[in-house]
Amino acid sequence: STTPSAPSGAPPASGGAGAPSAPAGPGAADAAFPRNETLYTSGTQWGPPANWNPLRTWDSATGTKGLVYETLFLYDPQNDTFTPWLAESGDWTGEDTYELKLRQGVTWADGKPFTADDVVFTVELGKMKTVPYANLWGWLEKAEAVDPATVRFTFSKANHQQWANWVYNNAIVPKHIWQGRSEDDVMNGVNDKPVGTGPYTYHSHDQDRMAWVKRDGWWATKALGKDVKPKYVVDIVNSSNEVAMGLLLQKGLDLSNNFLPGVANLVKGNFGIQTYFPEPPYMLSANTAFLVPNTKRKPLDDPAFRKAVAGAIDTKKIVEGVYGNLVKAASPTGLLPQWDKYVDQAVVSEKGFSFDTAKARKLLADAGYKDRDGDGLVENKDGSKASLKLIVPAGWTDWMEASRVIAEGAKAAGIDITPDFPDFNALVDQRSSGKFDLVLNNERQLSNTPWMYYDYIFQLPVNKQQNTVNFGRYENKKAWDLVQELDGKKVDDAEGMKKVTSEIQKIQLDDLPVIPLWYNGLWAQTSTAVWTNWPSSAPGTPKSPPTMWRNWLELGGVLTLTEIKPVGG
Amino acid sequence: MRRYFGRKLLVYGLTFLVAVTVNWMIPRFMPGDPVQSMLSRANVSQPAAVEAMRAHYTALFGLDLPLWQQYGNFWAALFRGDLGTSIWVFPTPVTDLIMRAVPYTLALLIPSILLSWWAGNRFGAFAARRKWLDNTALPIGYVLTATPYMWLAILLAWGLGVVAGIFPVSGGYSFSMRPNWSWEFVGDLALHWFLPFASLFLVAFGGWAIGMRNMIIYELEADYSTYLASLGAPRRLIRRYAFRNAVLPQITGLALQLGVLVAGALVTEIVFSYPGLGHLILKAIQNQDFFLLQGAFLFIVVGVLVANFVIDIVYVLVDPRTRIGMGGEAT
Amino acid sequence: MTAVPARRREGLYFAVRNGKLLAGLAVLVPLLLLAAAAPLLGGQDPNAYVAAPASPPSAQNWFGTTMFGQDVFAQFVYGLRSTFIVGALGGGLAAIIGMTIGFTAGYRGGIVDEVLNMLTNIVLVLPALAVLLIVNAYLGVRSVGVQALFIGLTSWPWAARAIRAQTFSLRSRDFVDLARLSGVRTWKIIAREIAPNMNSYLVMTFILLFGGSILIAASLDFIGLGPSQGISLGLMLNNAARWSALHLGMWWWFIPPGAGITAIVGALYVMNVGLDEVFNPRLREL
Amino acid sequence: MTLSVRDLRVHYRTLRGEVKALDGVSFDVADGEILGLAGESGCGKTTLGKSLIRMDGRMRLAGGTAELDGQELPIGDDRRMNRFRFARVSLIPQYSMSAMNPTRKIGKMVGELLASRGEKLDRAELERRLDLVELPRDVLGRYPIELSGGMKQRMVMVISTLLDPSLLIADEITSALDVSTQKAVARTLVEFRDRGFVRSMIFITHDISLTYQIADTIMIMYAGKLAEKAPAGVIVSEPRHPYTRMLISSLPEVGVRHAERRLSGIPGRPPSLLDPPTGCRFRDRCPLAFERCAEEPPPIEVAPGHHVACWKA
Amino acid sequence: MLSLEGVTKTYRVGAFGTSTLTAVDDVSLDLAPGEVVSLIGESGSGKTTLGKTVLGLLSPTKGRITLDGERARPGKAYYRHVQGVFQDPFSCYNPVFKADRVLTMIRNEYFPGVADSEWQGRIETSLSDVGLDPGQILGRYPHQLSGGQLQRLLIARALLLDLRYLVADEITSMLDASTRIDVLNLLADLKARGLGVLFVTHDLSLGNYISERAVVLYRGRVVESGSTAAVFGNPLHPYTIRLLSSVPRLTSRWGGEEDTASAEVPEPDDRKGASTLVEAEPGHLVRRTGGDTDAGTASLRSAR
Ligand SMILES: Nc1ncnc2c1ncn2[C@@H]1O[C@H](COP(=O)(O)OP(=O)(O)OP(=O)(O)O)[C@@H](O)[C@H]1O
Ligand SMILES: Nc1ncnc2c1ncn2[C@@H]1O[C@H](COP(=O)(O)OP(=O)(O)OP(=O)(O)O)[C@@H](O)[C@H]1O
Ligand SMILES: [Mg+2]
Ligand SMILES: [Mg+2]
Repeated sequence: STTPSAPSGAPPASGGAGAPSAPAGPGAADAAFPRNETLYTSGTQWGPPANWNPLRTWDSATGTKGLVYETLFLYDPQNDTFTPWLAESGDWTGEDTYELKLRQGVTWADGKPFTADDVVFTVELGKMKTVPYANLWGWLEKAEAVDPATVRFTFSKANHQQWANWVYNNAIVPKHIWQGRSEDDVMNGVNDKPVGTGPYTYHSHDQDRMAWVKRDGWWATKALGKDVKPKYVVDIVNSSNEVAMGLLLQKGLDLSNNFLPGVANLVKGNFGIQTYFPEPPYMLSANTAFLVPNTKRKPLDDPAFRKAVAGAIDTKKIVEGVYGNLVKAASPTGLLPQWDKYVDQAVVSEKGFSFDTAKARKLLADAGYKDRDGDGLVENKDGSKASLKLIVPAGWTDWMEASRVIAEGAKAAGIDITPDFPDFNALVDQRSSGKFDLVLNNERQLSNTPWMYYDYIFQLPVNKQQNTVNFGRYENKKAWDLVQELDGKKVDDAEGMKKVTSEIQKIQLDDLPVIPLWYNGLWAQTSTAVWTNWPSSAPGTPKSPPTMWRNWLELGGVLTLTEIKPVGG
Repeated sequence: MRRYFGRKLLVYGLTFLVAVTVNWMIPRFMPGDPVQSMLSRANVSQPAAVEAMRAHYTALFGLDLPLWQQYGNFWAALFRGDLGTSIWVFPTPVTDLIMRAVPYTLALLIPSILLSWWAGNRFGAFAARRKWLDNTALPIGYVLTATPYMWLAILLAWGLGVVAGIFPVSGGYSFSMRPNWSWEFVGDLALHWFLPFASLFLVAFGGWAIGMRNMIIYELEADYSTYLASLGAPRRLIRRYAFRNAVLPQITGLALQLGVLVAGALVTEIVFSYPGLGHLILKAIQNQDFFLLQGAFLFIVVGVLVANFVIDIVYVLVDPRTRIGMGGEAT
Repeated sequence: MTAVPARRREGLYFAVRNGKLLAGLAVLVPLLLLAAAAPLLGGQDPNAYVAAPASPPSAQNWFGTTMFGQDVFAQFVYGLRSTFIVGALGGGLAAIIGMTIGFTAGYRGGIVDEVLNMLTNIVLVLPALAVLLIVNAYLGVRSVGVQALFIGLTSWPWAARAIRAQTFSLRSRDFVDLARLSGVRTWKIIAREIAPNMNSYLVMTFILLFGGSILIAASLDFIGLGPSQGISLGLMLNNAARWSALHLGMWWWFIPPGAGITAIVGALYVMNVGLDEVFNPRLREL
Repeated sequence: MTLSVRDLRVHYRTLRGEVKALDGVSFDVADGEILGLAGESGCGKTTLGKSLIRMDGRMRLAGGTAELDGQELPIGDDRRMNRFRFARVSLIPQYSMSAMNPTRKIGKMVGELLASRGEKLDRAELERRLDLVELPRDVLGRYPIELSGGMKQRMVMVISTLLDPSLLIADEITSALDVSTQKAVARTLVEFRDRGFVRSMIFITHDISLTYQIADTIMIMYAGKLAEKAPAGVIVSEPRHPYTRMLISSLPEVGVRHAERRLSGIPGRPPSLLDPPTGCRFRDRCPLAFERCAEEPPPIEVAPGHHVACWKA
Repeated sequence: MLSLEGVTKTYRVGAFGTSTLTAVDDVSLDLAPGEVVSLIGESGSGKTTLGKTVLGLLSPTKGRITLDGERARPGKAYYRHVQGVFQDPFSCYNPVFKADRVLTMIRNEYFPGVADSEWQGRIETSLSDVGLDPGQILGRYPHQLSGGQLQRLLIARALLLDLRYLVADEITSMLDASTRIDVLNLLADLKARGLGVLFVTHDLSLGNYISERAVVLYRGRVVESGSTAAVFGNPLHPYTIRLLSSVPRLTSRWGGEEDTASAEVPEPDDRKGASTLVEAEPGHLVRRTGGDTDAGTASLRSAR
């Protein structure tokens, strides 16, 4: 038969063929995905799809959160607006209470209605210590379903910024399916029959691909008039960027979210490949790459020295040489362009740094760093050698190249930096235990609030192991207090926020606990062979992020799927 | 005979022991904590949450036990066929991942080994026949064996794949396909299989051809060949005998080359992103998934050992000299 | 009656007339010179960004440039260097281990032989590259030297076997007994009586180990387990593949390194056959 | 006349020039005759044997002819010679131990060898011959490695004579054997001749005493040339060539004791065949040498069937 | 006096050392100075094994070897007095080096202090003792010398030491008839100088030529021993008889079948305790197996 069988929430039983491992889809007829109904993407999934557990945001199959499970809000970083999604609205009804109105008529893929119980259940999962948002319960007192469409949250401390982040970042899971699961199951379960509220459901997977199929009756079609266009989304597991490039050129890939150096040539050439901007930087910015100095080590404990380092780095050379202009040099604050409004330009122009070898030399000399042994490199103030290692994970070639540029610039300014490429494990070890001099890092992504970055830079206390924040072990109580103050600012209080950020930026630029280098791109290259109307900077095109990256669907990635159009369709 | 196999088994057993132990030891004595790097990938913002997860996963992977106990558990699990859980593809069991990759690797290895062995030997024997053939075929053989597997693979991928567009250059089957037993799908599989196969085949082919050519020259100089020639036997018969005898050392050669061929398959798979073990190993390395790396490595070791053992048996079966020597009937 | 002094002279006679040997040298020597002259030809740093990225071969950049604007020719000559170094160190180490074990096992025989044989067999059936992968993957320091060390430690078994067999047959020659009757000590007998008789064989073993090490090193580099500093031919291939040189049509990036490896290893193999013909009267062509 | 060799010259090509291993040798072998070929090492015995059946790659026929049963043997032409091998001229090699394909059962090998020559295997005859050399019949179903050295040698003898050749060449087939086995082998050869498995035979050895036991005629060679050829008894009892004489007198016989009779060898060494001296090649070592010896002495028949190449003979 | 007392040597054989082979079985033998004892036997009878055991190149599985009543310990001291020369002169020289290296080796190990000129003198003496012209020998490669010269050089090498016993293992079998006799004569001359020689051979006529006593070895065991005259003139053991009758001689041709009957040799496997060496005549020992009575011997004797 040629009629595609109705997709169901449950993965179909494997069709006895026993061919390369993947459970075969329903019916023999759809041996191949019809090209014009399928969206091929890549650049998200770094390993074979192994779980569909939305709590495992870092390694669940792409789209588990976003295509299957949905969040309460979407956040649009370009315009700094929250789009109600599963929620219809959310308001602070008091100093410490927040009330959420849920959308009506939303059903889970198995037909059960979505209710306030599901939201409460999901939030309460955080009471399990190993659930990533367990810390929420450090300042949340209780979550209760006032009625099936209303949830009320009572906080012990109103961290507005964090909460705003939470509501668009976490997927709601169905209580009727998840309740009774053990902590181990919740955290480590495969959840191989994901039942969500989103537009897609599981179709099939293999080692090198994840296929989703559109499901009927997605609430947004009726409620918002939005409809995802591709019937199938096949997300190709990255084996290498090279494969992605090959597929893209052969029109086998519609959206590549891989970092494809050299893509500038393809955009300029006649290959039918676009990026968001038709000219440098080609990509939207997604995160900031920082050079993190270990502020507990000599001579990096000296802000003057750190400033000299900052001034010695030829960021432009990295941007052009290593990245072929696919990225942008970062501003001295490191805040992404989307957060420009939180940057106090006055502070920046007064205290900011820029690439200037001579100035770096002068800074060093002024601070008392001299070259005593005549090797062209300065020593510590006590005369001992100041040879610093910059660690970058082995195999991360672009960073390896970048670190060479950094070292080169530093040498020119008289600072002895050698790049070193330990394995990732070893690097993580050194980084978290503070046994390093300099390290490159870009782990914080774009979000609704610059608080995210400041939390990353200034968080206290400094522990024995610094796992995800403040790798440089920078201790400044005042700054951390300011960061916490920022957390308490209302999301819509832009002025209030800016006042705090301006204070923070002063400290930041005086002390340089981290040195922002460049903004990594939101790698996206699109092909118009099958799907058109991709988001771009051109007028009249959608402005949602053209990405399938994990945690980006709720930043508007899912909207992109509703905007694209089949060629000729 | 019993003693012979007893001794072989002892060697294999010891090798296995050594391999397992090395395999178990290295990740545990190397810098870095796999759980920690797994969590650093998880990118969880709150240090407190990270700590909890860390304790949880350390216990989950059994890394909190004393070393001797971990070693014991490792062996016990091994005998249950349990190679642990992958970190990279959490929570898939390592055995699952390997079993999924193995068919692809075998589909490359078995035909390329057997065919290259067969064709290389034939060709080598054929080349040794005439001077001009020898002089043209030999250099080709040498260039082929000297070619790094991945380079030949890259050249083929570039020439036949990217430029000519005849063959796909990556993956096991098209992304538009879904596995089933239709001609279309099988054809697609074959199309993806061909280039990696060809590059493995060609490199190995050159080696066998040269080995055979050198071997057969020795055999043609052997006393029995001279005797036959003196009795006026036609070249054909002499060559046939020489070929048969020259093939025997090539069987042992096969055992010796097995490791190299497997290695060749690994890098070839990487070039073509062919979803076999090599690809898996590369990913395991890139993602610091040492449970997977261990599993894949053990699997290869066991595979090579088993293949070696099979070759040993085959050799005994085909060469009367070993068989009789072992029986002790004659000295 | 085989006589070596005459053989030596004959050896030379045949050596200078042996096409294979000469052809091998004709390929190898220029490459060796290139490698030696790397700093002259390739500038100080092969990884420096010197020109427009991704440009095809030109008068300035004979082999074109990489994606990042590094000179491929400079990388090539420096890569040759590390390739030769890995070959020499890895092959040399393997030869030393192989010789030590082979000589000892072959000469001493008995239980020593049994044990060494067992060891040899164990290392032999271990798939070397897989072991190297494992070890290398966890190795903190990655340099040409460490790489060569591990290659040397795993690739000696066949050499040990071959040398053992040769030693075994030489040991039963009467001149060894005669040396013992002269009160010469064991290691001296091995070094002064047995080894000189295997000179050509040892040279050939070394050549093969040399070539083998280069290939193994290239594979490791290609997987990304190569030296983390500097450049090697395998690393160039790795970079080229990684940065889609294939799809971008940057053939000048991936052809030279592979061709370099093939040329070196091929030349070594061909030389080996040439040497075999020189030293083995049965193979000499008139 | 079975074999008639005239002025045979065979050279080896070497780097330093041509080694004139056979430099004009003429002799005849009659029907039913066993010709013993003896002489010092390097005098060209093996070369002679090889040149009559199969020259190796380095040998070059520099001149001379060989006739077998009145028919010219194309000894310089490897292709054409093939027809004669085995059927007309056959060989028992010195390397009997390794002469059979180690990986083929003997019977099968024999069958294939015969088939390749277009002959049919007469199994009954083969078995009769195996009985004669006291080999069990089941050797045909065995691999060579399963046979002892003596058995292999006998097997090769049977194979080589299977087509009843006119001429059999046996080169040093007994030198590795101890006396009792040597005797058995030598006797078998005579038996083969007596039974007509071979018509005539050239038996090459450096052991004159052994040759004397089975040969009808003995030919002594020296440095690539014939020194003396005569019936066995004559060579031993009345040698005419000084070389033969000295050679025979240097043999310690059983019963001769040093204390009683001190034997002496021939001083000096044979000349190099690369660039042999003109004239009599034994001149330098010969106690009887005189001016004439500077000229090459032609072999002359001093008595019926007794040829000597010496001016003093 | 160099004595062997019940020397036994067992090899492990079979492809994987599965079985053992007794190459030399309970051999006792005395060698006095100035005496040549020939050790006669067919191929594989254990002659070389015995010779090497005496030289300490193999260690006996059982039994012992004494030199002047003291247990022989292979090493410099022992080799100063006991030396060997082997069958294949070409393989005794390392083909890579000049032939006179065998002499240099002696100097390095035994006489490191001796001055050059004195050493030169010693070499010349010992070379002339073996009838070699130093000018023709020194500085040459082995392949440039004849087999006879090489064998003599080896003997000269041994003479550089304080040599008292020499094991000569088939030293003439690779030589031409004419050279062979010269080497034999040399051995005989050395005997006259008080050297004890163990002359290993499979050629009975050679043993007969130079030795006082003969020992016949069969499959590792002594089957007959005694003065040369007695063993060759009046062989008692069937094996000796067969050997003698198989020797090709220039004086007589082999007859018809008459001697094959005597070729029946007791199977070696019957190593019954009853098999012992008995003294048939004074100083003439012969091995008798259990069933081999006097009558048997008599019949054998009459068969001759
Ligand atoms: N392949 C060869 N190349 C060069 N010279 C050779 C070759 N074979 C033999 N000769 C030379 O030819 C001459 C005759 O050799 P041949 O083997 O016929 O002697 P032979 O009488 O059989 O000696 P032997 O008793 O040692 O077997 C010798 O001087 C020998 O050195
Ligand atoms: N290294 C060894 N390993 C095993 N068996 C051996 C070894 N050496 C000799 N033999 C066996 O021991 C027996 C005696 O050998 P040996 O060499 O002493 O005999 P031989 O009398 O010297 O013979 P030949 O006259 O051939 O030199 C033979 O059967 C031989 O095969
Ligand atoms: Mg010969
Ligand atoms: Mg011997």
